Amino acid sequence: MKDMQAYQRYFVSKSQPKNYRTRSLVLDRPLADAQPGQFVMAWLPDIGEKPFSIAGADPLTLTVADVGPFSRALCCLEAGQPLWVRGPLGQGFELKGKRHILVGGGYGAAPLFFLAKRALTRGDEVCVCLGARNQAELLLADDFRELGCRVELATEDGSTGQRGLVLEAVRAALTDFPAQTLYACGPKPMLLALAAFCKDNQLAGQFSWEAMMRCGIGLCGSCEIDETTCDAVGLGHGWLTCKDGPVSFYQPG
Amino acid sequence: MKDMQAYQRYFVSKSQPKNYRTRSLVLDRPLADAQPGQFVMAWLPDIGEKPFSIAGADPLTLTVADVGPFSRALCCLEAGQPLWVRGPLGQGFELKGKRHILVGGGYGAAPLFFLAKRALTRGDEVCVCLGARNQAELLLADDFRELGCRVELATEDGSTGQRGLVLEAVRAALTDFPAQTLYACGPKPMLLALAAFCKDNQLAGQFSWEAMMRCGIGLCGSCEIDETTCDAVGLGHGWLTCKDGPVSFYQPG
Amino acid sequence: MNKSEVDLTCELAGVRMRNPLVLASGVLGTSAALLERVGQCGAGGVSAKSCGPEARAGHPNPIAVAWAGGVVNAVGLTNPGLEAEIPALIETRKRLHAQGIPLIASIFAPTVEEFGRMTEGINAAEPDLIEVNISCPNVGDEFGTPFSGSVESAAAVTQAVRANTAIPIAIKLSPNVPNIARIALAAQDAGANAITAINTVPGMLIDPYAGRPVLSNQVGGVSGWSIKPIALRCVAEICKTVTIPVIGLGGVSRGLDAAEMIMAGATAVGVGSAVWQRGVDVFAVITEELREFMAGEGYPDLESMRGMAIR
Amino acid sequence: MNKSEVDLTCELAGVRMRNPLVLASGVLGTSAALLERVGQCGAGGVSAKSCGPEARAGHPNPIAVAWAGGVVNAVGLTNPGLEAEIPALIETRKRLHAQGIPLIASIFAPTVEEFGRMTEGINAAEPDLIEVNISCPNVGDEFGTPFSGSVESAAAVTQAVRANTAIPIAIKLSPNVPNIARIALAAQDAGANAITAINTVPGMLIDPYAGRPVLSNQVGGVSGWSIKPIALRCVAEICKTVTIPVIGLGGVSRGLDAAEMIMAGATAVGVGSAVWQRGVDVFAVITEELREFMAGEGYPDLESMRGMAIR
Ligand SMILES: Cc1cc2nc3c(=O)[nH]c(=O)nc-3n(C[C@H](O)[C@H](O)[C@H](O)COP(=O)(O)OP(=O)(O)OC[C@H]3O[C@@H](n4cnc5c(N)ncnc54)[C@H](O)[C@@H]3O)c2cc1C
Ligand SMILES: Cc1cc2nc3c(=O)[nH]c(=O)nc-3n(C[C@H](O)[C@H](O)[C@H](O)COP(=O)(O)OP(=O)(O)OC[C@H]3O[C@@H](n4cnc5c(N)ncnc54)[C@H](O)[C@@H]3O)c2cc1C
Ligand SMILES: Cc1cc2nc3c(=O)[nH]c(=O)nc-3n(C[C@H](O)[C@H](O)[C@H](O)COP(=O)(O)O)c2cc1C
Ligand SMILES: Cc1cc2nc3c(=O)[nH]c(=O)nc-3n(C[C@H](O)[C@H](O)[C@H](O)COP(=O)(O)O)c2cc1C
Ligand code: FES
Ligand code: FES
Repeated sequence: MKDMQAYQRYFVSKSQPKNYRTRSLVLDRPLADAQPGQFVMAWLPDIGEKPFSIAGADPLTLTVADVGPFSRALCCLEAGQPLWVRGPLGQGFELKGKRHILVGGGYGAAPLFFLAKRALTRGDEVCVCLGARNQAELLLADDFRELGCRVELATEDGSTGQRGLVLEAVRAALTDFPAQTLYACGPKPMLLALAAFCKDNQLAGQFSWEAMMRCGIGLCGSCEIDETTCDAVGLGHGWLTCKDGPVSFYQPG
Repeated sequence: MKDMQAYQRYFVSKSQPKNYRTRSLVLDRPLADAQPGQFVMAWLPDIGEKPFSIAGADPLTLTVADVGPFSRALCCLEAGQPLWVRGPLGQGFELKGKRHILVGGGYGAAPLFFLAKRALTRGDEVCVCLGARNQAELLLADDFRELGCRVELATEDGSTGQRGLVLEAVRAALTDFPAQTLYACGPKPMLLALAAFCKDNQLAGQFSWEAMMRCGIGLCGSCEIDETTCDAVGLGHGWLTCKDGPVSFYQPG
Repeated sequence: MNKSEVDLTCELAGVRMRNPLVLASGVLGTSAALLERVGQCGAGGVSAKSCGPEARAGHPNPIAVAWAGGVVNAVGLTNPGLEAEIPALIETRKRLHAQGIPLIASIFAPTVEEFGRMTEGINAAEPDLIEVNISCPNVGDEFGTPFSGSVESAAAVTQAVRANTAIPIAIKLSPNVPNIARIALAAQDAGANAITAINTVPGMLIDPYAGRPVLSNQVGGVSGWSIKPIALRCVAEICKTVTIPVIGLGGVSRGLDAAEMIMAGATAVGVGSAVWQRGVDVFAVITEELREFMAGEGYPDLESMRGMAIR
Repeated sequence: MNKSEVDLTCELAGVRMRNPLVLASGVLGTSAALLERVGQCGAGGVSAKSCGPEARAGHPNPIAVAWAGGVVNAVGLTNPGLEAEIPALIETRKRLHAQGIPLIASIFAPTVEEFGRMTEGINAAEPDLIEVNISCPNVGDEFGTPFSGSVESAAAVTQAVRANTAIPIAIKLSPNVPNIARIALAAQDAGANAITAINTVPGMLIDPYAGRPVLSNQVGGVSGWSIKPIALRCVAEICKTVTIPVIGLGGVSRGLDAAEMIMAGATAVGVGSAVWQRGVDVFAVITEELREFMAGEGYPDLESMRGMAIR
């Protein structure tokens, strides 16, 4: 009778600020069977429910950018307060090879942090490229460094790291970090650019997509990726972010 | 999704005559997790459903006396024909000690056969006392002998074995077979007599009772043992044959 | 909060109970000995099996089977008939009252008039509450629709029962209606002191290898844990609508389930099929689980939880 | 019998299908691409998500969660509205017909008149069948009882739809009535070509630790394997009563479940929540399991099994 309850209740152990509007919620216990790239649906009764990447599984950790009403409610949670979670959901990343390049935009850094941890545990090498509008928006750069990853930064205004898009940082890093696979999470334009880059450079790629999630379990159709995007990255039509994804796989020729 | 089906279908492998009106139905595969003394509900669609003791679990075997419409329908089944079974149900015998006396009346021999097999597998000694009106009614005597049990018989008309009730055979056997526990299955008067005997002789006893079974799973109340019988054998009132039994336990002192 | 500080007592239509768990009608309610045993196993109250005017053998086997979601049964209202029921109930009440446990009698009948006569008869046994099982088919309706299936027939039965007794009455509803709150309201308006919800959900199991329904009656009632969401919804809708107390049941097998029922607004909580899953001791077990839950969450008594999910 | 000898084709109200498995309305039926994908995954026919007169966003999250017995949802009839639906259905039908798969449109409306107007509009998309979802509340009824809740409103909607189309129509019923066969008969008499049964069973999940209902809408619909006995009973009762074909659904997730539905009398078998359990490929998987079952048991075609459990 273990899954009689739709949600599991967690309590916040710590809420750590990660940038001016982003906090990591470290919860009171692990989430079983979670893979990097998978997500949970976080529920606050009478407030709402939204998907969040698993930034750590033991204990369960979510990294939340305060951008609207629900994410603000999460960011306001203090130690000892409860939140409800269902998951892990979806198809996560799969570590391939021994040298990995991880590319994050915005809160996309969250699932990559979990992935980096797993990769380093295997003894692999990890290079993380993070992009943002400016320095203030950057997320988890220090955390990745502390973990033992090589970290490359890019900001649109050049306030830190390379000036420009994260793709430029990736291109630069690859010259002396011959990764076998690229793993990316971030806004759609970034993913599209990286997908094109992988195709051009015959590099295996894994991309975690964002979409409007409602059921989170592959029934309601709300998280379908549009046909144009599917065509651009070689996915079959009718691809569901919550069930087929959020991670899509590209394997060169 | 293993128990989505209420019944499991079996096919008859062999139907072996055991006396003038009793047949052993050897079925086509085992019944998992069955203990001697437990029973199954056997269902023939559009005909009915009745409880039968498990006479063997691997393959599942039922020993059926043709005494009425349903048992006749079972006895008419030929090799290759199906029957449906739910179970194992109820609380079976528990082998205690190394020397066992088994006492059967009528088809009560059926669960004892399974019990004897288990006991001999453990390397224990088994003495079986079988009672019946006359020789023709006796059941499984040869089968017990082949198994390697000592067998004592009693018939009311003396047509074979000792003349009289099975209790006399038990009394006789115990003089040179110092059993630690008595296990019995048969008609209520026989069980009551044996229960009194165990009490008088400070002998541990396990008794398998018969009752009118409907649900077989402890809900409908139809198999309740009357208060007088409960008092006579030391059971709490409201004892349910299908769930608390069919086996009741008596421990001296 | 300490477990010993949790107060589980409750009052249902004037009947006080040491805890909210009530044995559901039809499960183990066939004899004084069994009902007494259920009381000893920790129930706060017990219901006898539904009794009708005449003795009924019920349906032939199979009458009840377990499946992955619980139980499906069509016992067929097996009962000894009113005349034999009365002395049995008197004996039962005597034994239960010695334990301080209230007895709920349960009645059914094929016509509104016979419901009245059943009530009159059952008064003699002086049960603490009379539960009126209106899920049986109305023989006057050409489709055999249950009395619980319409506002009119539910109200008519309630009135007939009310007119014949001063004992508190609970009307037991079937979930199988488009608007259960409407039926409950009609029962309240007709004089019911409580509502019991829900009875089993009509269902059928088919064995694909036999190509036949499993139950001899073909159709039966689904009970057990898989109907809990249906029961919670019914209880919530009823509790939002009526002011009389509700015995909530359907799929309760754990302390958490009982808590959910109370949060949906129930005053007492019925337990039936869980007896199969967890044994007769289930009453003590659920009570203990409920007490632990309440202590852990800081609910001092049932009132502090009641109806919180429907506000 | 050899698997290749088993004939799984069927005909539903004049619509031919390569196999009896139909995607249930509301599951993955929101775009041409998704419906096409379901066709490629082996469905015999597909239903679009129910569409109403105006665009609706549906309820806020949570709108659907899995629990031990399947799924509970209250999506809230999210849809783009009739005007946007028509071109989407035309595109969908084009793609599906290229695969030889029929398209079932699904409509709902708040009033009888608007059901008529919806039908008129949907005609332009020329679906192979129009399914009429009458489980939505009748806004004219003070209790908001669903149209499927009474013989009168079910018949009125059926007539309004029938009067506005020559395309075959299937009326989709809710299990939540005392006598579903009676409603089905009324629909048949009012001109329905088929019955679809069942829609979800109204239910509620409460999280005991939150003390709140899980769905934002509080009440939702239970679907998935735990409702199968309820669905089988409804389908059996309907098939005993009407002569038009039935699309049986509710809890079908394995080949055996599909066989049971057909034995209960269904002509086609809907699959919804099992998509969550077993993925979009579930259609091919169930078809293969059904074929294996039929070969093993010696059923050459669906007709040889149909209705055998209700005879
Ligand atoms: C698979 C998946 C994983 C996700 N993982 C995370 C995660 O780990 N951490 C996280 O913070 N969010 C994550 N999200 C996004 C999250 O689910 C919510 O969409 C987000 O928290 C905003 O919700 P809201 O109700 O607070 O604001 P809303 O009212 O929904 O949004 C407010 C505004 O902010 C915009 N917006 C939404 N997200 C962002 C953003 N990240 N940056 C800038 N603007 C934004 C919206 O478009 C809108 O205009 C994930 C989404 C998906 C689909
Ligand atoms: C726990 C349990 C285990 C059982 N195990 C077996 C078993 O292993 N083998 C078996 O054959 N039966 C067994 N039975 C009995 C069986 O369930 C049926 O009662 C029996 O087969 C008679 O059913 P029927 O429908 O054929 O006849 P019914 O119409 O029910 O009975 C016909 C008549 O025979 C009488 N009768 C019933 N059983 C017997 C009997 N054994 N000897 C003489 N008269 C009888 C009845 O009282 C009745 O008068 C068991 C019963 C229980 C409760
Ligand atoms: C075997 C069985 C017999 C039942 N008989 C009756 C009955 O006689 N009268 C009645 O009102 N309800 C009867 N019910 C319904 C239960 O009282 C209860 O409403 C239903 O089973 C739901 O509760 P549960 O899920 O806890 O079992 C019966 C249920 C079962 C399982
Ligand atoms: C998420 C979800 C959305 C649904 N939406 C609709 C709908 O829009 N229209 C409709 O007629 N039925 C809808 N249904 C009901 C299904 O079509 C189906 O009748 C029900 O789920 C039972 O089948 P299942 O157990 O196979 O899921 C929906 C079901 C689910 C799970
Ligand atoms: S969120 Fe419902 S299908 Fe993905
Ligand atoms: S047969 Fe129903 S309780 Fe034993």
